Amino acid sequence: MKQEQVLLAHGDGGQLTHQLVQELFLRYFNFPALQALTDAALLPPPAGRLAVTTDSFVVQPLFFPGGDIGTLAVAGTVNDLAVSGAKPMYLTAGFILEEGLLLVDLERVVASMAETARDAGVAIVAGDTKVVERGRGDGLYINTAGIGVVLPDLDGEGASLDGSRIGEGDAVLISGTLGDHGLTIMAQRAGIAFDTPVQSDCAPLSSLIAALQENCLGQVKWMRDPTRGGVATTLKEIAEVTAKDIVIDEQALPVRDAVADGAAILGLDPLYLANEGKVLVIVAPEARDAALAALQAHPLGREAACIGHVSGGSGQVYLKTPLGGHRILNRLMGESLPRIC
Amino acid sequence: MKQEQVLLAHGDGGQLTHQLVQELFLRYFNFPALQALTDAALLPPPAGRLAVTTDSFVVQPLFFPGGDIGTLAVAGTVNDLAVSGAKPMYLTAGFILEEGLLLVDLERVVASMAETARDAGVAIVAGDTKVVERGRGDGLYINTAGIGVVLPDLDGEGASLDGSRIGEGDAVLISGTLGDHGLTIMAQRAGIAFDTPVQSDCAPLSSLIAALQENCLGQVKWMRDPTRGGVATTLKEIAEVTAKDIVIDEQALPVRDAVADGAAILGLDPLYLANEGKVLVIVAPEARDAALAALQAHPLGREAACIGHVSGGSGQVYLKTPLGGHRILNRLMGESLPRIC
Amino acid sequence: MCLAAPAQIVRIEEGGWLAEVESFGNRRSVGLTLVPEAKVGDYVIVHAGFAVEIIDEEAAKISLATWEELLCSTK
Amino acid sequence: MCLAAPAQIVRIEEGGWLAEVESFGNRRSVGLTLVPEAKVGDYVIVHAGFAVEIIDEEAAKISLATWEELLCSTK
Amino acid sequence: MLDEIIKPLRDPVRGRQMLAEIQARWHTLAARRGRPIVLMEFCGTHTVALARTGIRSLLLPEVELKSGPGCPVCVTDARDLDRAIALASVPGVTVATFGDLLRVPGSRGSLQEARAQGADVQVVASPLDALQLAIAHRERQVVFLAAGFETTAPATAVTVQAAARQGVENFFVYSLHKMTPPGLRAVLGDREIGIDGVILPGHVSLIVGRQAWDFVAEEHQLPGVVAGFEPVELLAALGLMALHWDEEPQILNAYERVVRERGNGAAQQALAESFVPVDAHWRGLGLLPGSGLALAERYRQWDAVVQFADCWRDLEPPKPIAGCRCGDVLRGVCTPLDCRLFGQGCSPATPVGPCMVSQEGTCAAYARFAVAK
Amino acid sequence: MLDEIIKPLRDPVRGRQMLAEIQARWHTLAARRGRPIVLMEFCGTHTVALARTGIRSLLLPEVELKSGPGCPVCVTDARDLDRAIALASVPGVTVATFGDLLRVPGSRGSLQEARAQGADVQVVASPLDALQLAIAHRERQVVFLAAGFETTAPATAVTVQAAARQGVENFFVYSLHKMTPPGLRAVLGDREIGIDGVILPGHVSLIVGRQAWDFVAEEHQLPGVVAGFEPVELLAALGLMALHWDEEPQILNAYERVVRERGNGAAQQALAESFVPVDAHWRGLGLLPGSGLALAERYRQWDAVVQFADCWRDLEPPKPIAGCRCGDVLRGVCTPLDCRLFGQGCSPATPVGPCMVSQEGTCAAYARFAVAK
Ligand code: SF4
Ligand code: SF4
Ligand SMILES: [Mg+2]
Ligand SMILES: [Mg+2]
Ligand SMILES: [Mg+2]
Ligand SMILES: [Mg+2]
Ligand SMILES: [Mg+2]
Ligand SMILES: [Mg+2]
Ligand SMILES: [Mg+2]
Ligand SMILES: [Mg+2]
Ligand SMILES: [Mg+2]
Ligand SMILES: [Mg+2]
Repeated sequence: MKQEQVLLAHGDGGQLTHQLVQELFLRYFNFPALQALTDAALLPPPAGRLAVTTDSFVVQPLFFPGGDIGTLAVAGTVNDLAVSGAKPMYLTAGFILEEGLLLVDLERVVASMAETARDAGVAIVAGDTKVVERGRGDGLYINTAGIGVVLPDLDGEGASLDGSRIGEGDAVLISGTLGDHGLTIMAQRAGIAFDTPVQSDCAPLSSLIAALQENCLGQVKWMRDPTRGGVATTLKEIAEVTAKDIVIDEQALPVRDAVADGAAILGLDPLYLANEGKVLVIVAPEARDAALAALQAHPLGREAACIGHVSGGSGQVYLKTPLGGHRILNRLMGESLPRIC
Repeated sequence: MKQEQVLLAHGDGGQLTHQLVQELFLRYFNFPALQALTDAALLPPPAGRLAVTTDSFVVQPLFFPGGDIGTLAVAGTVNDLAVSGAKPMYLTAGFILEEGLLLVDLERVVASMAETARDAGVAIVAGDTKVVERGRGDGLYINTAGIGVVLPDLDGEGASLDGSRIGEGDAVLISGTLGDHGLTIMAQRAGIAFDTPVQSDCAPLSSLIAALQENCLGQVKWMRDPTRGGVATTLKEIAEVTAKDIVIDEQALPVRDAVADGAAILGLDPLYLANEGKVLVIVAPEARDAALAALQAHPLGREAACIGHVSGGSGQVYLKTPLGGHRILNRLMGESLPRIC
Repeated sequence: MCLAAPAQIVRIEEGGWLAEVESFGNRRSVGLTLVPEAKVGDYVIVHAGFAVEIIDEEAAKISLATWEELLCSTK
Repeated sequence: MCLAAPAQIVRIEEGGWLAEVESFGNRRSVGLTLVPEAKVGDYVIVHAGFAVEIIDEEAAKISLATWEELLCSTK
Repeated sequence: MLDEIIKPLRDPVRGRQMLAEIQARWHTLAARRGRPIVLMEFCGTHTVALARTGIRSLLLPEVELKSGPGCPVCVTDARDLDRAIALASVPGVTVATFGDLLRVPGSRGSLQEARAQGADVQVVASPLDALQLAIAHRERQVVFLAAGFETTAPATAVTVQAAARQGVENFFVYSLHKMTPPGLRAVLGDREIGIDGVILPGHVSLIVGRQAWDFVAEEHQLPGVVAGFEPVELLAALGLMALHWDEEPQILNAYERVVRERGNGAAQQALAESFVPVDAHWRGLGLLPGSGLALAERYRQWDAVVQFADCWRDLEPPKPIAGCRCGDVLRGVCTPLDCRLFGQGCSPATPVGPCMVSQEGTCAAYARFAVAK
Repeated sequence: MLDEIIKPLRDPVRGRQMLAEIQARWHTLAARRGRPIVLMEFCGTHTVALARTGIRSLLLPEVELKSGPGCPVCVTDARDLDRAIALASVPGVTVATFGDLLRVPGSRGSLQEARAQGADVQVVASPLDALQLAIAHRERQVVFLAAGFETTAPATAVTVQAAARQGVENFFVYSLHKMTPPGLRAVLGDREIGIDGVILPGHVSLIVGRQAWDFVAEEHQLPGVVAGFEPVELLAALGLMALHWDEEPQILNAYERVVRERGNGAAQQALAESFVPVDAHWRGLGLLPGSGLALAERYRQWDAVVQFADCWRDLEPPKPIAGCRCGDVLRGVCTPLDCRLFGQGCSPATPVGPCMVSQEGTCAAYARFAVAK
């Protein structure tokens, strides 16, 4: 491409759009139905119920230790499908480019998406590119929508993952450490930046979750990836849905020292920091050990831990402090701003 | 909602996000799988091949005569499915809100989406909301991804719509006037605004296309909605794909006087203006009259016309001028900027 | 080199500096300083936001007739 | 009311105004003006981008011992 | 109704009748001459209209229509664009200009690319809109980059007068305005080109008057015709020229509905009050004496060329664009097809030279309305 | 290794041992007194830490911990916020401040809402970052909105000195800095509240020194303890206070690893050079003599309060927030649970009063770390 930067004309549907699609996107995304450039991709009839999800990605900076917006855009949507019990199959990708974005940066992101999609075993089957004026975007926003299939063998009687099967005594597991992604991103922000050894955990969890489901057939009652709002917000939501309480043991929470320290520097709480490669799992008590073992046996689940349990109640999440006190965890309230006082 | 404006905190996944979803989105989008607020919507196994598409909508202004960004976001994706021969079934909706957007404006858009989806017979099954800082968005961007099903009765042997069946002599039809949407939008732009009686044509075409397909079973060879880049760019693309020429008769092009005049004011060409409620159709010559009649019998196709035909060649689009000259139509080149000289 | 479009004056603002013009339903406000003699109902040529000349309807008719006379004779 | 976190000085910039500090792998640059006597290796309390005091390691040990002595007696 | 004026001028039946007559007449004339007759349309809008209607191709091979330097965007000097870009990149400064100018390459990119890098560039449709922008954003310095020939310059003239009357202190004009008679004179004076007649710009003429072109007939012994832009008007102009071909060279008016003998007096007066003629650089033609319009001394306070001179003090002089034959194209010495970059690296989407940028640029018109073989 | 200093202070085994001992001691003391003992923690960070660790609930009912006005964000006057918002809304002005301040309601919205309406508000983690912002954006006026007690004010003091040394002319400070001893004096002087002892702010104390609090014992006859923030340190402070309960009131130091008898001399000197004490409005407490820090005359050029006074000349005085009992909460007269808006319209996501805004605000701490029944 002759241009080094994205121009508004790259989004007008004309010659430059055509070039961008041909010379960049199709070079990395090589699914036949996409290459056909029809208005919609035509795909074979799926073999089970569909799972459908969407997320937009507006992360800043675009590139961060451990990944970039492209990794995130693929992993995030793959994970939403996987935690719903589906095998992720197809993604769509909608790009909103800001005039002035460097084409080399766009290429890096597209390459990440292609690689992450390959890792996750999904195909990018449809796409779209828009360009907005400088000052009306932030380099690059990506929307992905995902389609998965709930394979019949994961979809047996009573295998619903919507939380309706959660009961008292069920164990709450997390597949690894808290807050790595959120802390990584916060540490990069202009005005508050510091160097940290922490890396984003962003990764597609489809194989981890498949391994878990295989080992605990029908015993996984609920899964969710604790992204925005963190573990606390995610737990609060399921507690409300079930109208049961969840009791978390603060000492059992896996948190890296550097994350805890970085959060203290910023005045934030790792329980509310975003994760992009972790899954919260609720399993029957008798499946707890098998589930934990299955998670820990997978490269993405080595630091998995049982962090609490479900008890009777009214939709509260309690955190048991090391001193034996309890406090209530609510949803994240208000934008996470770094604080000094 | 207490707040009148979108704050960054509406996008942090915490309490305000929760309120926005509960008190606004779920009020208008009432598909059960969406209301469940799981990570992915679970949908029954479809009865045919899947059609999948995505588009992002970044139109300014958000509200314009004839519709708004919400109408567009639903109609645009529905139309991409319909022109692919699919029955549109499900949409996902990803919102990127700019801090400061008025919540009443958001509500108007969401209401339009709900209404347009109802008209088009599709369900919004999954959604996402992000908020970006002021100056990093433009009020509201919407991505929709669409899933349709190619019903077996539309999907018989040889019914492929990818252009491979196009042959010499085939007729090129358009379902109505050119450029209404593009001119409407351009006429609203700051710096060049003028009052025009023209309205956007944005509308979901699923029922028009279904009527066409019923009346011309298997004879429709190709369809596309000539959006960005307009009729000229869309025709150039299919001409290249087929490596045949397309000859358009300038006098046959339906263009409203006010659109022609408005385009002249701005120094633009209606052939390159966007349409959001029109379909270009290529049919076998023997089906031309039936197709035209089917289009004209539908409220959205009253001004349908046969505008040209396919001939042997090498992928060019020729426009026959009223004086009998020919000129070549290429893709839109470079951003459409209003000109004075 | 100068795109210009015809329109009809439908209203002249107080002061006479600005006018509203109409063409095929499209309406816009244009500067009138360069055609101070223009009045409501006149057709004008508009360029860069200003009316730059009044169309002489009579001349238009005569031209057309002349051209038909001189240049459509082979028919 | 004043969030502050401990860190160790790993480098002092020429001029002595700024230092790089480290805590559990996190590194940042802080102002050193308020603790002019600080040296590399010292632990400091950081607030609002400045080291505001040096941690007295000896005092920390003594305090801890005292508290155990005085307040863990019921065990 | 406008319809009554405009529709007959677009009537395809009348048009095809005239075309047949005109083709026949030129056929005879060219045959008599033993070679094609070469006419130059000075005006870029004519270039576009002749291509868009197919007239250019329908007259071949008897009449070859060459394009002149009549696109104000194309003749804008790279140095001026470099300055405009420098200006737009200054924090607090907004450059407002017509859409046409955004894609014209200076020697270090275009305003469009500068905007992509963060410069504040706004598109307006009228100098009045630029003035409004300044009034609405008193905290910014709004510079109207004023390109255009005599048709456009009066609008700028009146706008700067309004700014002065209203005391708008954050509005400035960078005048790139040029006058066409000196431009045409420069082309006609060039020995390299051989043309037989000139199609004169319709909208410039309604300002300067038909008589402004008499020098073409008198000094250069070439026939000329002032033409409108509707298909029938274009054909009429070509037809009238053919009808009078054997007479003493004269300047005909085939656009009498708007072009008067002496043009628009009010507009000429506005120009005289706001501007003074200066020597100006035309891309491809060089420095043409008295061909530019600079703001008059009394508007010095609004003159960006004076007030922002610091911004480009350190700019290096522009370098010529390698391989681009715009200069020759503008002088009618060659057609875009003679440039080896045409279609090979230089296209409307990725223009190399200014003639490819404006839709009215000769190269762009050739590329967009490529004549069917 | 930091570990060796920090980890023992978080050791749950040691913590639970100490807790048992301390609970027993306070149980005895409260029983002897025949009513719960009321201690006030002045410092908002203590409020949060006592809630987060569960200590507040684990000491009940024998010890009631009341929160004092020790959150600099909460005590920021609505008038100052209205001014900051006016300032941030001026084109060309950037207000840089700590994240905490963004959500504090003035009388017409918060900085966060102003930002949503287009005001330029930037979050920084240090006054030095605000200075850097000014240096990087010479075309803007960068105003650092400086909130904080004695812990924070020295950072501002040193930064304004650096701005002066480097001649940064587009950097300004709007000082909201306040001094805590006058704040505590005002609370203790109020007859409405009955408290038995004070937990003194650890990080303020490392600047002002332990002895700065002797007036609490001497003038108010109340025992006090300077406490750190780690669980074991908090317990130690409570334990030491209990141990010395029967002695003559005195100010203990349970944060000796950083708090010296006379505090940080360099920091005190920086304060003395950059600031002068002035009377200041504290939200809820009113005008407290000598409790604020204004920039010294020699830094007038960098003083936003002086240089931008025009921006708020026409601001109406703030109206009290209907129903909000922050004033009473800040003085320890009531707890958030006594406010009828608490949890009913006033929540951390939609704060009504300033005490709900900062995570260290008493109402926010109550809402966030709601004690399990
Ligand atoms: S084709 Fe391009 S490079 Fe060649 S003369 Fe035209 S503008 Fe210049
Ligand atoms: S709960 Fe809200 S309204 Fe009540 S005192 Fe606290 S901040 Fe004010
Ligand atoms: Mg999702
Ligand atoms: Mg997600
Ligand atoms: Mg999720
Ligand atoms: Mg698209
Ligand atoms: Mg940006
Ligand atoms: Mg699409
Ligand atoms: Mg589309
Ligand atoms: Mg389409
Ligand atoms: Mg989401
Ligand atoms: Mg915006």
